[in-house]
Formats: sequence, C-alpha cells, structure tokens
Amino acid sequence: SAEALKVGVAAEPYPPFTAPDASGKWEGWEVEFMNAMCAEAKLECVLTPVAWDGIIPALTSKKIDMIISSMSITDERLKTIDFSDKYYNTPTGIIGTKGEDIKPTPEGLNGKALGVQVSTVHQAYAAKHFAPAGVEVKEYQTQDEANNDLAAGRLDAVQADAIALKAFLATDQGKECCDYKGDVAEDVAVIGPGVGVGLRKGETELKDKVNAAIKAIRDNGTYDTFSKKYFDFDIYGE
Amino acid sequence: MTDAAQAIAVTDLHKRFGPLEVLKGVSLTAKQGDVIAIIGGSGSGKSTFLRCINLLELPSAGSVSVHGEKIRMKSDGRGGLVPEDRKQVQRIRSQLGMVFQSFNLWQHMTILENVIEAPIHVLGTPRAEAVATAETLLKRVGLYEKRDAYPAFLSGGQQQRAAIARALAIQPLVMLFDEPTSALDPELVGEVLSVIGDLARERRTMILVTHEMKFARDVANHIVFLHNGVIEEQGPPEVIFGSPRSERLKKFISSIH
Amino acid sequence: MTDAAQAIAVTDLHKRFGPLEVLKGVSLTAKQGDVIAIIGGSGSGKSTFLRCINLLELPSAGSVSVHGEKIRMKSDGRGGLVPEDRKQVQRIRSQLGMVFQSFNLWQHMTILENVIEAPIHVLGTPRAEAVATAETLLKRVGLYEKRDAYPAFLSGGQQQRAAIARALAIQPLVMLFDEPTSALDPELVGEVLSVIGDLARERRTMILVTHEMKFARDVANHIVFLHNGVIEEQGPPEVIFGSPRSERLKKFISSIH
Amino acid sequence: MTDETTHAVAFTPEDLPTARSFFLPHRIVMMLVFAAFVVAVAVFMRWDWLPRYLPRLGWGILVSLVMLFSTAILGFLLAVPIGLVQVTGPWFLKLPAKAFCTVIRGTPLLLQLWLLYYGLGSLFPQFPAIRQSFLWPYLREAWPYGVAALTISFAAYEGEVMRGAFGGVPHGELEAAKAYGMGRWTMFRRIWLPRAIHRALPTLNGETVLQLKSTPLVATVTVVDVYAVISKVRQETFLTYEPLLLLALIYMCLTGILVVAFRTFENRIPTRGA
Amino acid sequence: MAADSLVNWGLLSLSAPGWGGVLLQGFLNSIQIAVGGFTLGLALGVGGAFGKLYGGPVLRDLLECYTTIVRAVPELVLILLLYYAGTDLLNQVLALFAIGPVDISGLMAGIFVIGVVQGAYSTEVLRGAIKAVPAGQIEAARAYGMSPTKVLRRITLPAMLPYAIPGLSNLWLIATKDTALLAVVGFSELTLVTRQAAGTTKAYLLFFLAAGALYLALTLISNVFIGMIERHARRGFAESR
Ligand SMILES: Nc1ncnc2c1ncn2[C@@H]1O[C@H](COP(=O)(O)OP(=O)(O)OP(=O)(O)O)[C@@H](O)[C@H]1O
Ligand SMILES: Nc1ncnc2c1ncn2[C@@H]1O[C@H](COP(=O)(O)OP(=O)(O)OP(=O)(O)O)[C@@H](O)[C@H]1O
Ligand SMILES: [Mg+2]
Ligand SMILES: [Mg+2]
Repeated sequence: SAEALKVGVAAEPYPPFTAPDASGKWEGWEVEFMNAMCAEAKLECVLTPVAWDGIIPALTSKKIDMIISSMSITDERLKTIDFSDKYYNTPTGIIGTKGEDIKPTPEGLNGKALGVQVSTVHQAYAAKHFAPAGVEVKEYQTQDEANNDLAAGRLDAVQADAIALKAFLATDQGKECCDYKGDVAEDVAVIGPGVGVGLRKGETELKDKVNAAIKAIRDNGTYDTFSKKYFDFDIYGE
Repeated sequence: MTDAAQAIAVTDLHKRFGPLEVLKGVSLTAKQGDVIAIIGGSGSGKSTFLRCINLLELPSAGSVSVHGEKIRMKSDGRGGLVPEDRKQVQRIRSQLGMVFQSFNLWQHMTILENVIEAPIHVLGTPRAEAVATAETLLKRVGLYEKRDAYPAFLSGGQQQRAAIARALAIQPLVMLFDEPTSALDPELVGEVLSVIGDLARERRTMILVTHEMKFARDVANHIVFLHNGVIEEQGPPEVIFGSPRSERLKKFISSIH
Repeated sequence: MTDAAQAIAVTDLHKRFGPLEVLKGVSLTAKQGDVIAIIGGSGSGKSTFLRCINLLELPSAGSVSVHGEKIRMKSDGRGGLVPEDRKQVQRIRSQLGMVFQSFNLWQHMTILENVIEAPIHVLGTPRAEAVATAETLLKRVGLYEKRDAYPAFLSGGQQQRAAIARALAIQPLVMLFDEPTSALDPELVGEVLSVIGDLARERRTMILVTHEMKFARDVANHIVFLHNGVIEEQGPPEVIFGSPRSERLKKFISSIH
Repeated sequence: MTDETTHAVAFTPEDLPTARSFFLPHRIVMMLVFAAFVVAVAVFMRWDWLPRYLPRLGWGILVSLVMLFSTAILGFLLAVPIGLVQVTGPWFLKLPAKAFCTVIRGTPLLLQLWLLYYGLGSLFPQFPAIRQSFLWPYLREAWPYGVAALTISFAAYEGEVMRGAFGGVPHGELEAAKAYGMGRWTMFRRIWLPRAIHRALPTLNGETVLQLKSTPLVATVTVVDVYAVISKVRQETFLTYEPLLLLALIYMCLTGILVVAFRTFENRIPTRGA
Repeated sequence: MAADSLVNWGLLSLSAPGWGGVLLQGFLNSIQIAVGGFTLGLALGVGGAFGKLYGGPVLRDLLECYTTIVRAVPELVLILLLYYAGTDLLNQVLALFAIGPVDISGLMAGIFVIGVVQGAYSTEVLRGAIKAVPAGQIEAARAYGMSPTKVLRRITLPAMLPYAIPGLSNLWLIATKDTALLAVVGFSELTLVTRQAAGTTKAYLLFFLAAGALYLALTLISNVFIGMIERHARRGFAESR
C-alpha cells in the first residue's frame, strides 16, 4: 500500500473549518471533509499542521502532499501549484464594530482600518479594491488574530470568508463587539471559483483520485451529512 | 577659624573595624609648610589614619579640622560617627590632595582629562583655565607629552606622577600621600620621589605615609612613628632616626636598614 | 640494538626556528646510570635540545637513538624532518620520563590519577597494579597523604614532586628534567632537589637542565656546557667547575656565583 | 549572559577580518568559488520580483533599524538603574531588579511579545477609560508593543551586563573621586557610569547585534519590518529560497555595518591589550 | 469577560475541556527539541572547534563562514531557511544515492534546525575553552607517549570542560528558548500550542503566563543542575573553595 499522505492545514485555528480542541485533536468541517474524501479515495491521510504563510512552499518542498486549508483557487496560486475541483465556495463578507457606519464598499470603508489574513484572496481583494481608496489594510498571520484585534478595537472591520466571520460573530466575543456589514462586490478574477485541495503540479494521478472522491461523496450524500452538522445552508455554493 | 596657619588638626582619633580597634586615640597637628612623614610597621594603622583625615574612613571617635574648620560629625547611633553636612565634607575634601598607593587614575580619561576633572566638576573652574593649569602641572611632573595618552599606556611611575598632578590641580591646602611608591618597580621609584621631593622643598604642606626611610629623613621636618594604633614616638628626623628612645622604634629602624 | 648500555645517543642535532638556528650540531651520549647536567646561558638552546630528544620539537637534522633504537625520521620536503612511524615515537616517548619546569600536571585529575594515567592508558598496565606502583612512588616523594588532592591545591614544590612521581611511574629508561626548580619559590627548591638527588644516588639515568650549579656539581657525573647552540665544553664536574678551559665557560661560571 | 557567550552567539568586532588576510591563495580560490555561487544564484534563481519590492524593502529596513536603535537606547537607559541597584541598592530595589532580570532572561522573547500584544493588548479596550484616553490611538497600533517587548528584553540582558560593569569598576577610582570632593551624583555621572560603560562596551556590541537578531520577531505582531516585507514576498511569489537568502544577506550586511560602527566607536577609547 | 477568563483555572486542567494536557505535551516537545538540538549542536561544536583550531586552512575558512553567518543572521531567518532548505537538500542528497525521499518529522526538522544554529555557537564556546587549556598539559601528555586521539580523549576534552561549562550552560538556556521560534513554522511546541489554546479560548493572559511559568521553571531547574555540574567540573580549580 502507498505511504500515508500528509495533508497540510494551517496551524492556526480557523473555526469552524479547522481548529484544535482542548485535547490537541483537530476538528471542524474541513477535517470531516478530509476524512470522508480520503476514505472514499482509499488514501491514507495524516493531518499535518503547517504555518499558513509557508504552506505552499511546504507543499512544493514535499513536506506535505496536499493542502486542505480553505485555500481558494486563484490564478496566482495556479502558477505554482495545482488544485482539485472546488469543494466549497462561500461569499466574502465584511464585519465591523457594532454601531459604526461601515459599508462593504471602498467608500464605506474610507479611512478605516481593515484587517485581512495574509496571502488569502481577501488580502488580494482588499489590496486591489480597498487600499487604493484610502483604507488602511492590516495583514495578519491568522484569521483569529484579525478577529481578535477587531474585538480589541485595533481594527474597524475585517474582511474574510463569510462563514468564518459568522462563526466568529456567534461567539461571545463576536456577539458583543461586532456585526455583519455585508458581502463585498464580486471579483472572480481575484476571489476565484472557490476552495480546492492544493496539490503539487504534475501529480495528475492523485488529482484525479481526489476529484473523483469529491464527486463521489457529494453524490452519495456523505458531504451533506457532515455539512449539516455545521451549516444550515449549502456550503458547496453554485 | 581660630588658627589659619594650622593646616590640619586631628584630635584623639579612634577607629574601630568591628571588634578590631585600629586607631586608639591619635592626635596630630600639621602647620602650614609642614612635611610630616608617618612611618610604622605593616598593619599599624598608617593608611587608616590618612584615610580618616579626608573621611574616606569614618572615624569612630575624635575630630578632624582642616584649616581651622572642624568637620562636624554626629553619632550614627551605633557607636560610630557620620558627617553632619555632606556638602562640608565635599568642600573640605576638595582642599586635600590625596595620592594613592595604586594611583587610581580614571582609566576612561586621558591624563589631561584626569587632571582637569576635579577642578572643572568640583571647583567649577572654567575649562580653559583648568587646562592651562593642568598643562603647567603636567610639564612640572614631566608628563606634558603624554597628556593625551590613556593611563593604561603609561608606566607605573608615569601614572603616579600623573596622579600627583591630578592632586595638585585642585590647589590643595594639604597633600596626602599613602605609600606613593610602594606599587612601583624599584627603577621607577626614583622619578616619583624626586617630584615629591621638589614639592617638599617648596614647603608645600604634606602628610606622607612611606616606607622609604632615607627619603622620609631627607624631606620631612617631622616624623611620626605609629605602632599598634598609637603614636609611639614623634619628632624631627634627626632625633627619630638618630636617637630613637622607644625600643620598638629602635627595632623598627634596624629592621628597615 | 647494538649497544644496549647506551641509553641515549644524539648525533649532530640541528634545530632551526625559521631563520634562527638554535642548535648547530649537538652530539651527546648517555650511558646507563649516567647523570648528565646541561648548563648554559639563557637562550643557549638547553630546553630545545631536551625537547628534541623526545621529539616534542622536531629536529631539523641529526638523529636520536634511545636504548640503541634509532628514531626513524624522513624529510618533510621543506628542509625539516618528520617521524616515519608515529607509533615508534609514542613508544619511545613512553620510555622517557619528562619533568617540566612548570610541572604541567593535569589539573582535572587528582595527584594519584595523574600518576596512574600514563601507565594505564599508554602502557596498558592493569589499574590495580598501576595504583600500587603509584602509591609507592608517592610515598617516596612524600606525597602519599596528598594523593586525592587536585594539583591546584598543592604548593609548587609538592606539584613538582608529584610530576616527578608521574614521570617515574612509566618506569622510564631515562629521566629528562628541564629546569625542574626554576618556577619554584626559593624555600621550595630544596625539597625537589633532594628528591632528584636521591634518584641520582640510585644511579638512575638522567639528563637535567638546571641553573643550580652547586646541585649539578653534586649529583651529575658529566656536565655539558651549551653555548650558542653548540657544546662549548663538557666533562666531569670537577673539571668543568674546577678548571674550565673556555673563556665563555669561565665567564658563565663566575657570573653564576 | 557572560561576555564570552555573547561573543559566541553574536558576530562582534573581534571577528572582523583584516584586509590583508583576504589575499591568501586559498582564500582567493574560495572567493572565486563563492563568486561563482553568487552568479549561479543570481542567474538560476528567480529575482524578477525584486524591483517591485525594492521601495518596500527599503522601508522595512528602516523600520527594523528604528526598532533596533529605539529599543537599544531605551533598554540601555533602563539597564543602567537596573544594574546599579543590584550593585549598591537596598534590598527592596535589589530584589525586584534581580527578579526582573531572571524572569525576562528565563522566558522566550516571542512569548513575552505575544503576552504583551495579545494578552495585555486585548485587555486594554475593555476599560473605557483607556479607550477614551489620548493613548488609545497608539495602543491600537502594534509597534508600541514591539518596542516595549524589545526594550524590556534588552534592559534585562543589558542590566545584567551593567551589574557586572558597575561592580567591576575598581574601587580605588571611585575613592579617588570621593577624595577630590565629588558628590555622589557627580561621581556617578563623571566616573562610575562612563567607566562602567567603557568596560561594558565590548559586551554591549554583542548584545546590540543580538538585539538586531531579535527585531524580526516584531513581524509576528503585524509590525512591517524587513522580515515582514520578505514574508510578504514569500507569500505573494510562493518562492521558498530567494527571499530568505536575500533576507539573510540583508541581516548580514546590517550586522556588518553595526559591528564596524561599534569598532570605530570603541577604538576612540583604547584599552591596553585589546 | 476578561475578568473571568483571567481566573478560569479550569482551562488549565489536564483533561479534555482544559488545555493543560496539550500545553504539557507542547512543553515536552520543546524539551525534546532543546535536548536534541543542544546535543547535535554540541557534536557539531566539538568538530567545529577542533576543525577551527587544528584543521587545514580551507576547512578553517569554511567553518569561519559557518559561524559568521549563523552569528550574524537572526535565528528566526535561519530557522526558516534551514527548515525548508535543510530538509530539501537532505532529500536531494539522498536522491543522489538513489534512496527515496525520507519522511522528516517535524521533531527531527526542529532538532536539525536548532542543532545547526547551536553548532555554530558551541564551536565558538568550545574553541575558546580549548584555547584556555594550558599548552603544557597537552605537551605533557604527548611526552608520555599518548597518541593524538588519546590526548584528546583523556586530556584536552576533560581539561577544557571547566572553561566551556559556563558558555555551554548559557547555550542550553538559549536552546530552550529558541524552540519557541519553531512556532513560526507550525511546529507544535509550547509557544504554538499556547497560542492555539489562547486563540480558541480567548484567555490570552492566562495561557501566556502559564507558558511563561513553564519556561521559567525549566530555566530555574536547569540553573540548579548547571550549578552542580559546574561545581563538579571546577573541582580541580583552586578558586572554587
Ligand atoms: N576596611 C577594613 N575592614 C576591616 N579591617 C581593616 C579595614 N581596613 C584596614 N583594616 C585593618 O586595619 C589594620 C590597619 O590597616 P592599615 O591599612 O591602616 O595599615 P597600614 O599601617 O597602612 O599597613 P601597610 O603598611 O601594610 O599599608 C590592619 O590590621 C587591617 O587589616
Ligand atoms: N617555538 C619556538 N619558536 C621560535 N623560537 C624559539 C622557540 N622555542 C625556542 N625558541 C628560541 O630558541 C632559543 C633557545 O631557546 P631555549 O628555550 O632552548 O633556551 P634555553 O637555553 O632553555 O634558555 P632558558 O635558560 O631561558 O630556558 C631562544 O632564542 C628562543 O627564543
Ligand atoms: Mg597602608
Ligand atoms: Mg629553557
């Protein structure tokens, strides 16, 4: 049998997709997705936490074999690595301090401090649309830190994946400080068609297996079964 | 200021280090122009006595007056004395030029800087004036060429001469020397003694602790023999060296030669 | 092994340090039981000669035989010599007991450990046997009580005696001493010399470099006077000290007394 | 940390090569090999991103240097009293100073930084008084936390060095100052402190290089120094080695400049046998 | 909210709802890396020091480059470089010998990275220590016929220990603290798990203080042992009593 594949996830908590629990075990929607997909593809997968900002080099230097870490498929990334088909897609949104007048538009954010996670599509989006319009874009290593700084008043708003943001708003901390300001305008060129499994270039055999497995778990209902535990809507998107 | 001509007057000085009483009541008066040499065996309390004069050691009892001004002391409540007025002590110290056995030049300053330091920062002399005085003094001790060197690069004899210039720079009423040559190699002793000899011939008031008996005899007009914390005998050098009375002094003098 | 009674034979030894030729052809033979003292002024090459015998310095030319076995050397291609066979050198060194001016006891070992180190780790003597020998030797030099002390806690004289015991422990054919007392305070010299004197009286083969002329005269049966890298004069002590021929030796002897 | 250890972990002026030593034959060969390596790196690796990032890199270097100098100076100003009270202070000053040094030197700087930024920093906004105060605009930023953490760390390490330096000033030199009538403050200002700094200078060198080596940690709390700029390059270009190699080179140059500057400064007061 | 999270000691409990167990596991990882890295560094340092002192000119210069680079570049940068390049290189070298890529665990990579950094530091510490051994001690050993390796083993190494131990103990303390830097490559040592725990529970102060206490305890305990080792090593030194 083949050796175990190392699946890289960002070492920083990204609830509800990936986060360690108090016993050090990783949990979340994406962990379940990984388990289901690997089981379907008859792959032996080991979850391997890697620093987010080094996750692509880790893949190319063979420290890991796959990335399942809410990584959006973008043209920029496709120059370096390969992606499977998307396995989820959610809108990009903005949350901000309660009561403050913030809109998810360049004008509505003018003069405000907006937090994003580094090397995400959100960062690319903010750099392209907001930074030139006089928004102070601050970059964080992890989504968690950005959220935290929003709650701590160091930021006025945070842009990220709508689901991750809503998960944050559901926490005590999020409830208290912030509310959802709306989705940002579409820009597929930057935000891409959704989130896929990151793979090394040229490993088509693995890619085919993964694609087939994603399709299979969606067809046989497994995908929906574990998704229901986390979300009350269809995360696969259209 | 009862007697200005009286440069230093020490009365019944006692000094105790814990259980050890090092000075057991020493009195000494130095008139202006006096050159007093203090001799005695090792551990007899010579250095301690000298250091008590400028309060580097605090006496346990007794009093010190410099130029007729008595240093005011009060009891520290534990059987010792502490100065009443720190400012007074500092002022009086700045009238006493002390030269140490181990030179104690400030290593982070050049020779010139060493010499002008106290005039500028203690006496408040303007810098230009202090430098002018310092250069004269350094010429006098034969170190003018070395004025920009750091102490570590000088021989022991040169360092001690620089230390003498430094002490002279505050234009002290009295110079105090604590064995100024005993840290020097024999060849270097001469150059330092000759500088001190010159000062003595000018009748500058000096108190010197020394082991160089021949030198003491030549330059001092008064010799004090300290033994076991008391003045065992004192007098002019001819008497002390020529016809000592006490057994101990006789023994001491014969052991030196 | 042509002549086993010939403990050491040095033939036409030359030693150059860069441009400086320190030894300019020195030959010397020591028969078993000989006690040879090498004397000479400072810088005359005495230490260098001794160190060439056990190849702590590599000679530039010439040969050394120990107990009739010649140390094989080959040219190093730069005008010097290097040993052909390192094993042979190590074996021969273990037959020569060297005592250094500065003792060079191993500081991280006790006195006993110092003495048993070479027997165990060079000669392969079983530990128990080495300890037994060492204790005898330490008793002999009067250090048995100190066997578990570290060298730093001993006086210089005690350290040198321990060093002698260490050298004796390998049961050397020849003992080499390089000014064994010159790093000692005068009061401590006697105790070391008396130990060496005992060895000489047992007619143990020894070559010693020394500045103690009286001692050399008493214990040696042959004196070598080295000057400027050559043997200026040699012979029995009575002749060398009693009726020296060369001017230089005369001058040297008179300067010593 | 003793002087030797500082030397062992930081490149210091003693390590500077002399100009003449470069012209040994084997060195020339090695330098040629090295040059070939540099050429290979330049030619075969990707550097097309470099021009785009140059302005930001320059800015990042500036931020790193400002971080270094501000924290080293502030830290040193703290280190002086910390060192001093440990030598002469009463127990109620000595003890906290000692504890401060032990705790700071006993825990990783990264942890201290995060404790300040995420821990303390997330407490502040919960007090409306702080939130409304004039300090808030600064407390919102990341750099004050970076500066604070680096300053505290430098103060602790350097405090230990200054303790040794104050204690090591020969007693006689202080006595001489007293004997010429200097007051306590004059003596401290003119003799004790400069002499202690003079003694500590070689160690201070090493400690400053160590401080430079610590500055990239502030990038982990969103301060955009040169390390953060390079991180960004890495994330945007997905290159592994090129940006890191450049970063290493930048730090080597900074260290080199720092060390040369220190040597020049140190040579102004010569010490015997140095 | 902050007030109760500050005092919510339950979060530190060792079993599941508490994060104490994870923290301790991370601490254990840190210690393992520190021990491994320090040991590897020591081995490199012994080789490096002897190479620098007795090696040929080329070896000496190469070692000089090694120590210079490591001492001039921040650990954080070195750790990143070595973490990627080191394991990459290793695999490429192995590929040359037709051995497939080995699986380098985070632990091994961490030890390797800390070890290489520590190696340069140890080289300098040990070189200084070896130079401090009086030449006469080594000469005496040679004079009694010891072979070079025996001189090294029996005399040079033990004799230099007293000089090396203060420096080495500082390096050990540096090693324990440098493990925190591995957090930036996602290795779950104490600092990273602390951050994860703090991020999840929002009890930042509590967890960072707890981790600080663990590091400090390690330092203080180490100091006790170092003191004992040092006293033993300096037993032959007069000034120790
Ligand atoms: N700070 C001190 N604490 C305790 N005892 C001291 C102190 N200073 C001096 N003593 C003791 O006081 C005695 C006299 O010392 P002092 O230095 O005055 O002697 P001295 O006559 O100058 O001797 P020497 O010729 O050796 O310099 C000695 O027994 C010395 O040990
Ligand atoms: N390793 C060396 N390198 C260069 N020159 C040396 C070396 N060892 C000794 N010399 C020189 O060789 C000469 C002889 O030295 P040696 O030590 O043999 O003299 P010595 O007769 O033992 O003198 P002393 O009585 O002072 O010990 C001296 O001029 C010395 O400077
Ligand atoms: Mg005295
Ligand atoms: Mg000699």
